[in-house]
Amino acid sequence: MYCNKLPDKPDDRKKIWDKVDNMARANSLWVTAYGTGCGAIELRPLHTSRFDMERFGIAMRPTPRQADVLIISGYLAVKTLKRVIRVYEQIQDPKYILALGSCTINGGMYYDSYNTLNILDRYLPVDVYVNGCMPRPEAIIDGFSLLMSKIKAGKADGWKHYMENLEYYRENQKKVIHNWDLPDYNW
Amino acid sequence: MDKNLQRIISESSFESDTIREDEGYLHVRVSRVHVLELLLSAKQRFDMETLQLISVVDRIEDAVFQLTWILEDSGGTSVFMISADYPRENCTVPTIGDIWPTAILFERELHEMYGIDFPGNPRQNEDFLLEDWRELPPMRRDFDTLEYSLRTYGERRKRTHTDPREYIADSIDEWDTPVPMKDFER
Amino acid sequence: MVVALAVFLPLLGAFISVWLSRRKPRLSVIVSRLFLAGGLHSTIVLSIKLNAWSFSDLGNSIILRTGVGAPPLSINLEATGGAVIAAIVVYVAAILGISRLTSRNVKTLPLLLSLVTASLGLLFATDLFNSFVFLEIGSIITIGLTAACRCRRRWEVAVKVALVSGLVTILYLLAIVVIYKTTGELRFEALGMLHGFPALLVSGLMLTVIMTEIKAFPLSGWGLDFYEGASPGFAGVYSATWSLAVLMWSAGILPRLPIPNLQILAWIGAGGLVLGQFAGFRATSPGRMMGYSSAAYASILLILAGTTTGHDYLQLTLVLMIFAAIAKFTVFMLADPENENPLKSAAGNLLLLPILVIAGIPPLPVFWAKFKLLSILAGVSPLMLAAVVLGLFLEAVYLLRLWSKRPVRFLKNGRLVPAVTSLLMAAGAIWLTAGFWRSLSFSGSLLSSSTLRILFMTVFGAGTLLTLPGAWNRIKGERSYWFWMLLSGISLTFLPMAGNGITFYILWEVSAFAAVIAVSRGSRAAAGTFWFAVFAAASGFLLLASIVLSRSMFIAPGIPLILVAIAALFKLGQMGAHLWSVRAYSAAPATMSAFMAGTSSKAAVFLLVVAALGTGAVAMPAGSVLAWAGVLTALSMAVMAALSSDYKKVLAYASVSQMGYILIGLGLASVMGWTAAIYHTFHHFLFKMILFLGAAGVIFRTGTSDYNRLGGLIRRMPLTFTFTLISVIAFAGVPPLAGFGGKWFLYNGLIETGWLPIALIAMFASVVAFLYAFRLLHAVFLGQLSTVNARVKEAPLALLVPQGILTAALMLFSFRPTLFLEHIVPAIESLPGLKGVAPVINGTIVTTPLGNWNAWAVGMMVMGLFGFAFVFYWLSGKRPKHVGQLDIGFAGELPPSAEEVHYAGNFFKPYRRALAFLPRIHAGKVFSGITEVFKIAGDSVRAIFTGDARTYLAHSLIFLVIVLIYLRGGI
Amino acid sequence: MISLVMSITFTALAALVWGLLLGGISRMVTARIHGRIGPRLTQNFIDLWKLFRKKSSIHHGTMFWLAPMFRVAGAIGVLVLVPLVVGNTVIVNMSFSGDLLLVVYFMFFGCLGMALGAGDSGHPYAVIAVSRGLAQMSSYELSFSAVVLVLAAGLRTLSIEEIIMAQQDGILSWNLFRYPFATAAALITLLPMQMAYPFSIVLAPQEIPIGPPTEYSSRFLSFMFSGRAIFGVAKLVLFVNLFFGGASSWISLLFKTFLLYMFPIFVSTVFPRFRTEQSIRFLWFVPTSLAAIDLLRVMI
Repeated sequence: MYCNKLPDKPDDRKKIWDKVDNMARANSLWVTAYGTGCGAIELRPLHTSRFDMERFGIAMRPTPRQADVLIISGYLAVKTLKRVIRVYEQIQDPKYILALGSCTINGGMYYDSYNTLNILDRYLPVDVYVNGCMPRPEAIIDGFSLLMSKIKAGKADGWKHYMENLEYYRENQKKVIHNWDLPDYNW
Repeated sequence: MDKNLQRIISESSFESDTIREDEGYLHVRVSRVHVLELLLSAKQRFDMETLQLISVVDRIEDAVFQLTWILEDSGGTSVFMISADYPRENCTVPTIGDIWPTAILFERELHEMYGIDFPGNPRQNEDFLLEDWRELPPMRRDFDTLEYSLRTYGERRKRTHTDPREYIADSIDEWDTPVPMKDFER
Repeated sequence: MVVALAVFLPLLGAFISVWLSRRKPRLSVIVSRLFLAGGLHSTIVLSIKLNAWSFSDLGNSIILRTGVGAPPLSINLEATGGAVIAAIVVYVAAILGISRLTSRNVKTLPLLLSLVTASLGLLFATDLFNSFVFLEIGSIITIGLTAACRCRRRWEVAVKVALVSGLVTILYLLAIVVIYKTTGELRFEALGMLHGFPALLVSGLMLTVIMTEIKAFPLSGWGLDFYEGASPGFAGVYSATWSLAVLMWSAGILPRLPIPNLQILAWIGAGGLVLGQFAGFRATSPGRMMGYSSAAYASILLILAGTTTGHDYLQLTLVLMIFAAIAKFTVFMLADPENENPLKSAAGNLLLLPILVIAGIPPLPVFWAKFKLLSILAGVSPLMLAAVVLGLFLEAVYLLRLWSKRPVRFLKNGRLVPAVTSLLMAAGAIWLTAGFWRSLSFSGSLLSSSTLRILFMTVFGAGTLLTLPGAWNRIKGERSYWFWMLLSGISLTFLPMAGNGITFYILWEVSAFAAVIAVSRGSRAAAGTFWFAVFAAASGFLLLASIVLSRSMFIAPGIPLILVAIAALFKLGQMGAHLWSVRAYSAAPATMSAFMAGTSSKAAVFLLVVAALGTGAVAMPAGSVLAWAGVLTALSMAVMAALSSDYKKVLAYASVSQMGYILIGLGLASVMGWTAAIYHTFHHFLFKMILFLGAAGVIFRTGTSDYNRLGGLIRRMPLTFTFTLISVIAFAGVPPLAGFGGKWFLYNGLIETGWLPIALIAMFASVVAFLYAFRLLHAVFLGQLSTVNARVKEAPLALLVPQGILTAALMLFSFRPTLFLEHIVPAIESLPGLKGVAPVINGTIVTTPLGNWNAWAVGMMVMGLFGFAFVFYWLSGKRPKHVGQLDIGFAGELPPSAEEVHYAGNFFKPYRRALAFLPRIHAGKVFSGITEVFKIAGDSVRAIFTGDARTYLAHSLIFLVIVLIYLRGGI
Repeated sequence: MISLVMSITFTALAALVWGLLLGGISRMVTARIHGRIGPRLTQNFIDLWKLFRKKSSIHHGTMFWLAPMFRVAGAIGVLVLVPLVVGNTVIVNMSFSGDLLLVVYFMFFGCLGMALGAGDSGHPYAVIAVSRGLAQMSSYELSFSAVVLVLAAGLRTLSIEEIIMAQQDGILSWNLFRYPFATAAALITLLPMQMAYPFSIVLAPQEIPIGPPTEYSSRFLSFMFSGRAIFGVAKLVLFVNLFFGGASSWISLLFKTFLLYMFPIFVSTVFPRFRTEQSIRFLWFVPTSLAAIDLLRVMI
């Protein structure tokens, strides 16, 4: 029924293609936006003719299989964390996470709530934080440009990191998600 | 206030002190033994068709939960609210799911959030919002959410600089691999 | 002396058993059996002495005088050959029936024995008064035996019989008086000597008497009540002894009646046949059905008496009557109103043989008589022919209903009866077939081109052989059907060799009814069988009518051609007739439906080809009608297939719709069109067989054919999937596989002829084919594998190997269609009367005036490109990682369950919505409407049978008056 | 043989490049119509390369595997069955080995493979999209077959070369002017063929995430992209050959296909999406009745 083994580890051998590949990846970021909370509303303007994000080659993809970037926005409850994990693991490597908004990053104004995560990167590797409550579209675009430059520099390898310390992440995840009914590997 | 609401109390066989009354609005407090009887008569004789809400106030000082049933008649012209106190400790309240099926849902929520037990409610043990919650019900006032939050979800490292520019500057330095938080926790 | 023994032994036995049955009942039964055996022996001796078995000279006879002086003062008997054979049947029936009859009380034994004597006396009687004596004895005994029971119903019946036979006695005595007064004779010949008024009076009286006695239609009311009311055992014995005797006796009288033109008898018979069978259409109890069918036989006797003479007459009456009697006897011995589902019990199929005999299905004995009768009638008057054919068809319909619906029980100690009678009927069948053998011909001269003959024989033979192995693994509830499938297949295989109409017809009917039986043995058969049988019978009778109508050649132009075309369309299950095909295909055992859809449906194509060639109809405007019928079928059935969600139903609709293209091709009447038709026939055989065999495998493993409960089987049955995929791509007409060729030739032909609207609709239909093609693949093999089927195994080899063979052939002809075409095209070119130019075959390239097609090059190109893409992918990076079937991007959720995620039911919902503006026309409704009309007609006729004895008397009297008035030529 | 392989390779590559360029152009044009700046011209190349070089990918089963190959093979097949440039004897590919009917039916090859892959992915949305797509395809094929019949019966030929040859004398001899209604019908059917907007019910991201390729990732998806690009070009070339007098030179081929390609873009940027049954009915009646006019003219 479900997949039952890890995808083989990415090889870190340098290739001549890497520069080209990173350029390409940086210039065509396909986003699947996981708008759990208030943040999602700030993504819509990016399509509009005012902040036209397609000029950076950023496009929305409705299915995780074809996406590169996962945007986690708004406060992240335990319940939603489960779904976010599955979506993230269904994205194919290389993949990046862009955490949008204070609540996502450190619980924000819900820091003392009984079901909002305070420290996202215990559970998922975040490549770029966009702070603010809520960040304006400009801020998001800024975050994207940051992500792009990271990719170009070949330093946006949170996915690799996630794969390497998977046990650590799983442990944290299972600590907060009591009824862990996900398959062990969602790839 | 209209006849209908007036008659509800006047014809009821037990005493009840009116908290507030207004045009088409009546809020009474009764002792909890009479609640069911009053609700029934309100539904059957005075056509209080809709149950709008069951609300709870955790009056921890008096060690009671104050439950309030908010009813409305079919015309939507008059609202009738009944309040009653129940002891907090393993508090049980009779279910009214068979009178207003809506109540089944409300009571599920109250059961999850306050731990109030509604014997006879078929679905009260299903998850309402939380999935598999194991602690004290989170909405009770004796549940310390901050303590729980810090205990369970940890605390984000406080910023070291107060000057935004510097902070952003060195946060930008942290490009390379996001180190797992275990290295930061102290 | 032998005659005396034959007649009077039973009587003696009767006296003895009267004396015995008081003291030693069991002994009395044995003794009387012995006496009957003695009688039987002496009749057989007699028959050998007369050598009656050749059926050729039934005239010669042995005379026996008894007592003193000449008749009528003494009894004297004449054993003619026919009478002796009938007598043998009487004895056999008596011996077989005795146990069932006397099981309740032995006291009826003497009555039975003396009934036998009476029957033989009547059979051998030579003069009117003797026969009067025997008639009296017979009817009294009948009354007695009917009433030999304490229940009230039987008493009522007995009273009716008594009243009617009383009336008969009076009329008969009147007639005798008149005859004796005028001629001083009472021998049968005396009838010939009458003139003027006495002749008129006598013939009127005798006609009434006879028609009442033999229960011919208007006067058959009491017979119906009798057969329904009397105990099955006695009714059986009665029909095989007494009523047989009466029939033969009347057969002796009727031609001698002093009526100016005897044809009036035939007309009375024909009218009675149609009306009576209409009345029978609604009958429900087996007894009553038998009553109606005996009325039918009485009418047939009248028709014979009116139209035939001399030797034909004797032969036909003998064959019809004795075999009908045996069959009816068997039915009564089997039929029994306590049991539920006949198709589940062996008795149900034991019942089938006698019913087929009565209905006159070849090569069973009665058929030969009926065929001869019909071919005589075709000479007399087409109207009468039509009436008779219609009557026979109606009879067949309610008899088949009796088989498929009526409760039947397999009696304890009753195994002997059906066995013996079946043997008798089989023997008769062989005997007569041998007799008629020289009229059959297997020269294959119906279809001139040997190539096409070989092609069709290949299709039929290969189809039979390839489906046969699959017939051995049956799902629960199916009973063994391989024998019937084999029989049907063999007769199909010889179909192209048939040299004349009658041979063709026999093979056709045998295969059809063998198929009916095979279908009836499926697990869900009850739904499909009846309609299948009815349509088979209908097309059979149409074919028969057209054959007898066009005596010289196979099919004459005009009416016969139209009849044959309708028959073929029924057989194909065209739009309208798809009622039976779809029901039967989905009800039959899976392998059987493969055989029917893939193989035996091509018989109709063959019939059309032969008929069109034989009549030069290819040049007629009939072609465009055919083409329109075909194209409408193709479209509507394709849509039905796309919208229905049962594996076998879809395949059934699909094959009907594919038949549509063949019709268009034939209708084109050009070389191109016929090339398309033949090409498509062959390839449709290939891929439809693959599909249905695949379906058989899936159903055999999963036990269901419902789309919603299948899915994801590619993981479990990869081979079946591969074969199915290939054949689906083929019949969807996607190059480079073979299906495209048929469409290509078809459109070329259509554009060449200029039938653009038909071409347009055909193209549309061929695209709609994609809908059900993909839906089939997806719902069964792709999508989510449901947890129920998670453990199913690959289909059994018996199904896989034939699929493999067929697929190999399909691939071969896909890439090298010229291998096939270079034989077919010249053959078609050589056929007479086809217009248009033929496609030119040059190497691997086929060229028409409009375009060209190089299947080999295209196939190679596709293979090359595909291989390139595959290799490129393989080399260009890491292998992808296989994930589980539920690992789908489901908005972060876990899919609830495989069944809920598998989308198969109500698949083309938007299409359904878009079609909503069309009116819903339902073939089932149409046909049930027609049935309703029949039933109403039947009711209006049945109204005269009130079940009150007085009305029956009134019938006889009114009939007498009318006959007299008619004979007198007006008041 | 070698030369054939080379010319096919060249054609396929050229078509890929041209198709991707056209895609880029269309995205830019759309953006400009929206008042945006839009992506770069080379955006599609970048996307393709990124997809092709993604590090991991998943598959659901055999048919899922083979579907992209079906797509590519089908697209290139259609392309090479169509004559490209009139009188060019170097790049004739396979255009000698089949006529218009073959091409029309061969177009289904890729679609069928695609559909099978989608079905094997086991994703309900993918299959819903396929059922929509097939329903729509069957309905626009009705009018397209009418158009094919008009050409075949009008010019008494089915071979594409002869159809082109029949349009060589003067612009007025183009089928565009000879059979204007049929051409109009064909242009309408071009919209659903190119999944342009009023008919884009198959890849409807808002209702069914991206349709059939929902489950396809990385390299599989790159194959599908290239297949789609090539297939688009092939269709354009076919239309140019059928109605716009073919192409006398490479330049005119590029020019005509470019112009023809603009038509779906302009339509799709200003229209909302049909519901499926609306689209089916529209395609049944409107273009078919247009084509029927010319069909009658041809028959009489």
